[in-house]
Amino acid sequence: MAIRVKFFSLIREAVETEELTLNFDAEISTVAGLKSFLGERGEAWVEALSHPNLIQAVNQRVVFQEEAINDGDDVAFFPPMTGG
Amino acid sequence: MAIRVKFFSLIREAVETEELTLNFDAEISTVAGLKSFLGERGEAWVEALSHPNLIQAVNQRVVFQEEAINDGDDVAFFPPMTGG
Amino acid sequence: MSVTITDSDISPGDLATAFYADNPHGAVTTFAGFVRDFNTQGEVETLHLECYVEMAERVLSDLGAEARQRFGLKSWQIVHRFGSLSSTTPIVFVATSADHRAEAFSACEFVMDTLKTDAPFWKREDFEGEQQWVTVAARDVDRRRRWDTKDPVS
Amino acid sequence: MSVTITDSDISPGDLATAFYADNPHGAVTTFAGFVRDFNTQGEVETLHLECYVEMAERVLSDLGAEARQRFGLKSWQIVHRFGSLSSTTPIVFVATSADHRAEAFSACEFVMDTLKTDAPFWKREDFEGEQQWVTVAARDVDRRRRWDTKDPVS
Repeated sequence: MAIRVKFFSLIREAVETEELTLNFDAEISTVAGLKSFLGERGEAWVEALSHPNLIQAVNQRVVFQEEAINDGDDVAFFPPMTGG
Repeated sequence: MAIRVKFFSLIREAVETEELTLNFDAEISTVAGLKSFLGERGEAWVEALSHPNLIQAVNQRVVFQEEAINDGDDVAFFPPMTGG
Repeated sequence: MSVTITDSDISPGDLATAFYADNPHGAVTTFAGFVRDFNTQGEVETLHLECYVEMAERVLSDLGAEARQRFGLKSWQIVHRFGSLSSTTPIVFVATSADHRAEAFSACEFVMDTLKTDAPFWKREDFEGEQQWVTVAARDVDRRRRWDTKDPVS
Repeated sequence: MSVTITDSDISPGDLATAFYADNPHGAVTTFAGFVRDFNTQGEVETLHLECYVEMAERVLSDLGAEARQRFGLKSWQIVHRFGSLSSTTPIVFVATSADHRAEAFSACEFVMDTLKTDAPFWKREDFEGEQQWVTVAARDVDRRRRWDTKDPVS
């Protein structure tokens, strides 16, 4: 399956990546699984994705990390929002 | 002494008067005294000026009827305000 | 920091545009009120607003100054129509600016709530051939009263 | 009923003028936020606003719809800038209209309080050669939280 992963603000800077398109077999089924998978890229990724205030969204909605991921989903990681 | 007296809304309609300029000796010293004095003009005046929700202003400030009146003052009588 | 009382048409859009240009502070709140085409009894054809102009100028100037002090405003403006108005005509425009939105919002609401019961305007509605003076709504009295005790910003 | 997310300049005056023309309801409240030229540490030269555009559109559309339902709005509009902004540049414009002012005021403040913590924008301040991401203010979290329990109009 294929998913898009986006990173914003502090998290984007920490992993030096704005966006990834990932293709993989279905062994990753949740956001938590995706975080572990991305952590294999190095210490900076592990640290950024274990940030205590990390927020994750699937298809533009904030979710818990137990949320399921399906083919075609947009996943995003970012720190607390500061709009307005 | 001379004072100007204004009437608005329901009170203006009841006494059929928008504004008066009164010249009199200093026997009228308070708003309450002025109301009694105006009441001599007839029953409509007595009724209007004893309206339970009547508001009185001296020099554009809402006052109790015990407020003193002085030469040159503007006095006004009106019902509760409905601005905005 | 200005008050305008007028029997000419007012344009809330132009007023807001000018206020923003002069006061691009962190937080700017505006309120605009327009004549509704109904009341509790049905359709309203015309709203007649009587005004004691000299007193309205004094009351609204004092109110703006009080709002500025109480909420730490950087600027404020109050504009109020009187005369005969048809439905959808603008009646009132209030703008407040501050460093933060809590103060701008509270001050604007404070001005509107106070103006409703303390500024010398009297509304008369004309409908179906009848004329009727508007009485003070209980909710307006309640909203005015809460500012006597309420925390400045909440 | 519309949301606009843009990296082009916005004009709160033009937006207010158009909103008033389309929605001359009894009560119209607007909020406009401009870049301040200071933060807690001193002078700010540039504010950079990063945005997750697709999510911002979804969150703000849902927020407007929620405000409409919760406060019985007749109409609403939310416009939000992103990109690099110098001081006094408009960032955000929110307008709400209702029959009565309590609903218009509360809805506008609800939208602003929610948008601050729930819309995917991230502010970075540039000053004295340094760049610093803005952290969420405790008061913004508190203001957001009160809407979870507060009476719709108070």
